[in-house]
Amino acid sequence: MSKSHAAGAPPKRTIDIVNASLKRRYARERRFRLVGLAAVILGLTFVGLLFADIIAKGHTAFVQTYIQLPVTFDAETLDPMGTRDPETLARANYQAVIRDALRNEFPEVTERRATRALASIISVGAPSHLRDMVLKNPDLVGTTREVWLLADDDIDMLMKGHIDRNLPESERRVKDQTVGWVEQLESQGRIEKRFNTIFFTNGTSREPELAGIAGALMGSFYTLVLTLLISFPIGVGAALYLEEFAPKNRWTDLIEVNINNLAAVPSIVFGLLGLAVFIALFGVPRSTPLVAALVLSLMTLPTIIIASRAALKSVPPSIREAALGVGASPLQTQMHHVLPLAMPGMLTGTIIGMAQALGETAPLLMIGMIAFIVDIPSGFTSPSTVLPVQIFLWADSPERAFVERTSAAIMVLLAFLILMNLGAVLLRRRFERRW
Amino acid sequence: RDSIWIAGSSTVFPFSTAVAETFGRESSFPTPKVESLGTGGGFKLFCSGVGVDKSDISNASRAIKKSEFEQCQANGVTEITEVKIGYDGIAIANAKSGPALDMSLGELWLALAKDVPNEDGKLVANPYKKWNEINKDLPDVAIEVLGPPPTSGTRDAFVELAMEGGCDSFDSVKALKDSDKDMHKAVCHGIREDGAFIEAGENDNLIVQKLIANPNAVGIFGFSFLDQNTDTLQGAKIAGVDPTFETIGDGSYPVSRSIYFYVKNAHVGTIPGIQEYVAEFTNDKAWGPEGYLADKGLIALPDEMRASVAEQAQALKPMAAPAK
Amino acid sequence: MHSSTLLIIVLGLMSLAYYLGRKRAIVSAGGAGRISTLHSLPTYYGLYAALWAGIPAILLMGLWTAFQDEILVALVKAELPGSMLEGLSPGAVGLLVNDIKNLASGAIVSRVATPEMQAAADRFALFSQIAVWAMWLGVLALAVGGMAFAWLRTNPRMRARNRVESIFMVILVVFSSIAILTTLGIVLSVLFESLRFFQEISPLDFFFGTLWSPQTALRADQVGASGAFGAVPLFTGTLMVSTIAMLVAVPIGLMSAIYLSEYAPRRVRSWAKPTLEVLAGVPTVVYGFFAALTVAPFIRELGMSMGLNVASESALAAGLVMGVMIIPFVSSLSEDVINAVPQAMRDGSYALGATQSETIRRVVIPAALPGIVGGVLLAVSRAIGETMIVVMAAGLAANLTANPLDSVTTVTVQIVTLLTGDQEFDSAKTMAAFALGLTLFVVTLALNVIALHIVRKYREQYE
Amino acid sequence: MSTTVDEMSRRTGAMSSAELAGGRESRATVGDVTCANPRMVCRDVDVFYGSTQAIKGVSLDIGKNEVVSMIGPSGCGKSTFLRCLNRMNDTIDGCRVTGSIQLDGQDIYDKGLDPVPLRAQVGMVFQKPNPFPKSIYENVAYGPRIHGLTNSKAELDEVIEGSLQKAGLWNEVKDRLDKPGTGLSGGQQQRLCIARTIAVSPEVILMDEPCSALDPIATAIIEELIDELRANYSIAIVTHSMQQAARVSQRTAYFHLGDLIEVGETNQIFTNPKHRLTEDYITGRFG
Amino acid sequence: MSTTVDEMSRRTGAMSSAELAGGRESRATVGDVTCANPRMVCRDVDVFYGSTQAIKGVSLDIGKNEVVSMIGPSGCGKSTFLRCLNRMNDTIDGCRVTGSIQLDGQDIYDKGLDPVPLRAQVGMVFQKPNPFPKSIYENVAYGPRIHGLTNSKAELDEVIEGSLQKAGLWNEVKDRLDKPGTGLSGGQQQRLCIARTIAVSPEVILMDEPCSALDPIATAIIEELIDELRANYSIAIVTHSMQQAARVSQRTAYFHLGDLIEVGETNQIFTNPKHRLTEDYITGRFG
Ligand SMILES: Nc1ncnc2c1ncn2[C@@H]1O[C@H](COP(=O)(O)OP(=O)(O)OP(=O)(O)O)[C@@H](O)[C@H]1O
Ligand SMILES: Nc1ncnc2c1ncn2[C@@H]1O[C@H](COP(=O)(O)OP(=O)(O)OP(=O)(O)O)[C@@H](O)[C@H]1O
Ligand SMILES: [Mg+2]
Ligand SMILES: [Mg+2]
Ligand SMILES: O=P([O-])([O-])[O-]
Repeated sequence: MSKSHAAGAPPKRTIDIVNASLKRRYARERRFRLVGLAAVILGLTFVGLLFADIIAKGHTAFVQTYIQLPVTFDAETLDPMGTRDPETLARANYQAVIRDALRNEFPEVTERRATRALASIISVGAPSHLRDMVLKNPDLVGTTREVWLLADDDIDMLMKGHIDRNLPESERRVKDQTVGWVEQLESQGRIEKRFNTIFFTNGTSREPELAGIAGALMGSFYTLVLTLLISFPIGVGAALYLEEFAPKNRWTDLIEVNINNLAAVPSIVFGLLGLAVFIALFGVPRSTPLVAALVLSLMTLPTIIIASRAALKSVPPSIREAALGVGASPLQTQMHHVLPLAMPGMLTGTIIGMAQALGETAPLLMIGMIAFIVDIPSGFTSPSTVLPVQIFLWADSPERAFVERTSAAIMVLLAFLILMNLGAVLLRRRFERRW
Repeated sequence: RDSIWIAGSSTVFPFSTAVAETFGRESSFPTPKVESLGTGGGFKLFCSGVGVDKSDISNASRAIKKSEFEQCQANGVTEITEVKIGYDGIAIANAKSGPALDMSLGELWLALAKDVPNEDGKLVANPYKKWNEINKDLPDVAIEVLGPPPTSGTRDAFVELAMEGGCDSFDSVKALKDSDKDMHKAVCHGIREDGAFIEAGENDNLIVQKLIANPNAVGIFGFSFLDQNTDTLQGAKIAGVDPTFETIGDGSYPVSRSIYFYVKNAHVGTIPGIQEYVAEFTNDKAWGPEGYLADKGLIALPDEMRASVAEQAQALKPMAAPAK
Repeated sequence: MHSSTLLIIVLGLMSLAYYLGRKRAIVSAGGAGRISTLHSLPTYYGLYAALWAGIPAILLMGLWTAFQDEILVALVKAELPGSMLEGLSPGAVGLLVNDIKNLASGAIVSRVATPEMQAAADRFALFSQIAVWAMWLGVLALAVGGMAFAWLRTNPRMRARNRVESIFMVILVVFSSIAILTTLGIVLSVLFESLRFFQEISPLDFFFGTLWSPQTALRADQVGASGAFGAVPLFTGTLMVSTIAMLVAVPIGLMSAIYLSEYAPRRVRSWAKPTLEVLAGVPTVVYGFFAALTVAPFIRELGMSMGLNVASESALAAGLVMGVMIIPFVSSLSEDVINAVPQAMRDGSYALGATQSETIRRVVIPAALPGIVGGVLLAVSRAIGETMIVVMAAGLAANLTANPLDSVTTVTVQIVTLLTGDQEFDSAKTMAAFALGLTLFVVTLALNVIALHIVRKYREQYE
Repeated sequence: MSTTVDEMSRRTGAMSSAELAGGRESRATVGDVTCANPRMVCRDVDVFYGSTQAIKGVSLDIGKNEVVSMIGPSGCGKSTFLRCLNRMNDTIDGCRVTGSIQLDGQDIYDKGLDPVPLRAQVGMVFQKPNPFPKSIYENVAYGPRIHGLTNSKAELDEVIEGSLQKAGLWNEVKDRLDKPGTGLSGGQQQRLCIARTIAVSPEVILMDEPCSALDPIATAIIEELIDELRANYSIAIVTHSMQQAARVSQRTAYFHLGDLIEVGETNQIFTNPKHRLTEDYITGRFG
Repeated sequence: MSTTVDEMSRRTGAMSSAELAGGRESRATVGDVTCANPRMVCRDVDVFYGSTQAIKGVSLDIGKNEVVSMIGPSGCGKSTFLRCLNRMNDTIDGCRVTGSIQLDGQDIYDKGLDPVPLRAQVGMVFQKPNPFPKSIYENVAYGPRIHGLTNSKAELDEVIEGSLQKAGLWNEVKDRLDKPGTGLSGGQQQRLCIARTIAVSPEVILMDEPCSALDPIATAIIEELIDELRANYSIAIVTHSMQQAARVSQRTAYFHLGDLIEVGETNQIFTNPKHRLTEDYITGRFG
């Protein structure tokens, strides 16, 4: 054991070699770190950009233009019999009441075309608003009240500047005459933008000013609750079985490859499967959160399983041995030690899988969710649509006012996503530890 | 199921939903459910039989085909009422900041066809790179047209109305019609694949936005989108005719198609409200030239035609088998 | 009497069974002081009882709800006067029944109710009432019966833990087989149509053809039907777009994961990671608009200014944005597994004088490899399966090109457009979608097999 | 001193290569592998890691109320053999055990046998301390909890205090029972693992170098514990300290390259080894 | 025997509680902490884990060509102190080091100093063997590779063979260099970690119980290695075996509850300890 180094040459000190190369290594270290930082910043920038873009486009949808008019609830028109019978009141012609109110406000408008144009500055949803007022308080009949009425979407766009008043009339959807009326109302303080509650309480509508996100939101809510309830336990359970209990052989290899492969199946194919199996074979009702959740669960399962298996793999075997060594059963070992340690990864898979399920439209195409459904769903089996589908449909609508509503709906979806993830993220942080 | 189920064309979807919404609001019936599946998908569902789990009404941006009708018959959907509801213009437009276009259908065809006749009438691969190579009056910009993909009904309609109309203005091509029918069709319908025509998906708003971003590009899409974006877009004149409600309605603007819906008569009387829905749709308040559908971009049928279609529709008169 | 109420009651009974089972076990052992004489923990006796109370009852409930309607309808139909059903197709009968149901539930009906209808509706209402009662009785009886059974079987020598665990194992096996069933379902739902497609179009043309033009091939009078179903451009397009996406997502995702888990302060990490995860949940329509209206024009401008000929729709734009979308698949999943590498591994490396980046590259990443590969595979899968972004930003033209500035289309885009566009019965065009789906399935399967072997080979298992 | 070591190692080196050259077939054990009152009976146990054989036809009894110590050069298969005795080798991929191992007459590798109660009965202290990433309290409480050994919190507390005390750790950790067990020093972790094992009062205890990270005083405490446990239980201990083997065990088994070379009364082994290899190893102790 | 242990433990118990009661302030070390030719100089080193202090004002030199051994009861802070010397404590969350530690006159906790060359110079063998989940070859090759110590594969092979041979592992693993290092026995892993450390020829080597899992023969090889390394380098070794400390080290430091109680010539410490605590501990060795 005399000489440990190469023949002859005096042994070179390690530290000299190290110092000689240190600068290079540090340069690499710095580069590596910088690249990492850049990657994070880049990723966050993308998030920021998307958010900024969406918020810039969509924030105006949270206000809505209203027009104040003195409305005479004419007893003659609304309740000619004077019975105040709710049935009669409900069927009365509130359109006429609004028409009269406008006529009183703009007596100079008499020509037929102009009258029609004038009437169209108020939303077609306004009459039902008046009807609701009257039904709630029949004493209104016969009185005159100042009422804020919902403006038409074109007026709304005009007020928000999405329709440019300075353009030549021919290039503008809102004609000079209407602009004149709006300006007159503006000067009287009879037109203003108020918080858009309708957006949050209504189902969808073909009229942008009446269109709300509530139906899609509830649809998404029901769908995702079910998806989570189905896919999380199944995903984690399957991962647990395959990774920890199943004998390791060709058969389980096949299953593993299979699951990885399922992740690569285009989502629309899951729609096909859902149509063929759930709807045609099992008779699950079409266009419902139930069938959507079944399809989306199948779609998210691979994500959850793959993430969960990776998480299980990363738990050191010595921890399993420790538990088994004191006489814990394999299942107890998993439940008490391995699962909690693998939970962060499983939750990550769930977060990402659910995020994907929340944003997905393609498979829903096949199972009747790309639909116009006005009513707000009341359960897992009532027809409904979901947020991404609503966004998809609004984005494809010609009306200008749907542009901002599309972005606002995206904001709602993102808020939903963030809320949904918040719980999981907090939970995940509790489970995270190094060993 | 206590509500009507409508499914089909995405083109008819905006109109159908507007009627459905009004119907739901103003009648005692629940608001119908309207699905956007595309014309073919709508028929597939519609013709798969009679029953609660089959749609009641099918929207279509073209007339039902013979094969589809036969499929319907085979599956027991024997009585179908066809309701033609109006026209959907196909706009050819570009950004206001770009050059104004005015061309004939023939020139449009020359710009988009795969093969065009050269001076001596022989077919060659489309050599035109710029509009003004076709006609000096056209602008000096590269041909770049954003249009619907082959899978869309709009594309079908465009090909049949614009391209076929255009190609027949060339005698050499027209002559083919008699000599080699297949050849004629192939020549007329073939759209160039060298990048000048870009298949841009079914989202018309996206095309509108892309046009605004790229003033040299020309887009092909539904008229209602042009109507909503008159501040930024200009429609190309076809043979001097601007696309407007009037010109499309009276047929002087050539690129427009009829749109329809089809009622499954067997469901009438078992699903509540179908008749009432048809009545609501075929009411002047809805589909008339001043009706609320006009606001949504529907181009109404001429008055007499409307009256007769409305009568037949409300009587639920079954249609005869289509010719093709 | 909603069935969710019943479900809640059953759940309540399960907790009761748990409580009783546990207590019974303790009592049978001879009191709280002697539970060590029990075979298993009292908890397991409780769980055993709860499972006996719950599982049969819930199974019955599921079956009942699945078949109740069918049986009731059969009963009602049987009593309808024959004249009403005469000559009606099954679908029409269904409609009639639907009307009767509407009548029974008081919803709007389509016509004036005939006395027969009214009678049938009354009968239906009565039967449903009875059925609901019967179900309640049956389910509750089964729950209580199960509870009693478990109660009777509870004795100190009963191997409660083993039984409960085997039930759980059965459940786990069932869960795992769902993935297999899904695969089976998918293969079956695309196989037959694909076979029919291949009867019409030669597989040779499909797999080796370089021209994809399904629409024109459809027409009977099509000139060159051969070659119009060449899937090669679709696969190269898929390959190109996914590759670009992965070139964006893997470096950014992996480096973010590394930075967040190894370098970043804990606080930064705790909010940056969930923030990145939002990227996975943004609807693809939004990305599509972003790609088409922001990125694509930008690339075009850039390309033009460099004298390149850039299509306004390019694989590059779609790929870049898609890459952004799948960043969290790589970043979050990798971050978790990197975080799980034991500190002792890092210490071993540091103590030899390795810099942090050397430690990460040579020790941490290899040890975390299976998880990272899992994340990357998921990301690839997502990239292959994505449609909306490609439709909106890369166009739909099936160009066979290696130039990322050209427009391309992908397999999934074609599947979606073929299936949702103006489809026709039994045309090769519609069936092509299925063939594409099947082919994609097989191709990705092969890729996954390779990936599995690579992971096996390079896996470094720490203790 | 260093010359002695030099000689020693040269000798050992030569020996091992001779052994290697001599092939790896199993050989008869010198001494009596049986004992009067056996609890565990192993016969012809082979263990393979993949294709390499780590244990070759080992037969050995572990008697009631006795401590058997296993000695032998590093890598000779002591841990492997020990892990067979409560089927901990099941968790190692590619590890295969043949032969018969019985606990109280029952084959523990029997298909129908449930390893869970077996492991509760045959406790194990691993060579590398592996505390759970939980609090110190939870580490020790885990076993009693899952086996339902205690009926109340107070009783559990008592068991935990008792176990920690027996392991000689109580004084050091009594103020920090809620701190993670992974934040202890090496020796403390080792004692924590001992406490964790004895908390479930197994009847056979397998200890793989339980004192390797302990100072003499702590070692003495553990040795005393072993002595105390012997009154009721059986213990198998792997150790590299022959002094320790001599102090705590009644019988000693000497392993070499997977073979059990010699078994016998501890006294006899250390004073009068019969096999040349044993003798070489024992005498090496003074090197 | 058992009575002696009994007495011993009672005495120690009493002692520790007295110490505990006496508060945890630092105390002056008995003996000369300096040495003639110091390579590392520590002065008033405090180490805190969160709010608890694990090392209290320890001053100690480690000289050129000397082996310093550190002894003391489990949990007294030996590992903690050792880890300070090459800043391995940096990796522990909440661990804080104050005071000054110099290597060749350079403060290693200096802001500007970077730990990478420091650690290349001051190598460490951990208490718990932590081989990388790589092949045996790669485990040893790791250090030379990252530092670029060798210029060719052949040279690297030579270094690896040399290191494994010095650690006494070569014979056992030469046929399975491509097998994972985690598949080795406990003692083999420990020797692998030693080989890994010496493969980079650090000038100061910190060894935390390097022989805890080794049989006497392997221990002798390592001790010989230490002796050989001393010719050129400085070594600090933590050990629980006082015999070992006596055999390999020139100076010995005795730690107790975070204090450095006494430092001195190894001979003097073991034959004539000056502090009562040291004496108690040393004599405990015979308990
Ligand atoms: N990561 C940590 N967090 C908190 N406390 C710790 C940590 N590591 C060690 N300690 C505590 O610091 C004290 C000194 O620990 P150290 O590991 O230095 O002891 P040691 O002398 O090496 O003991 P042993 O001989 O058992 O290895 C102990 O009380 C220990 O519990
Ligand atoms: N998981 C494993 N995979 C492959 N070989 C292994 C594994 N564990 C141990 N071995 C090998 O089996 C042989 C016996 O190992 P074992 O751990 O039983 O030795 P040991 O006697 O406990 O040694 P030590 O005293 O060093 O702990 C060794 O050659 C070792 O390298
Ligand atoms: Mg061992
Ligand atoms: Mg230590
Ligand atoms: O949806 P389409 O109108 O294009 O068939």
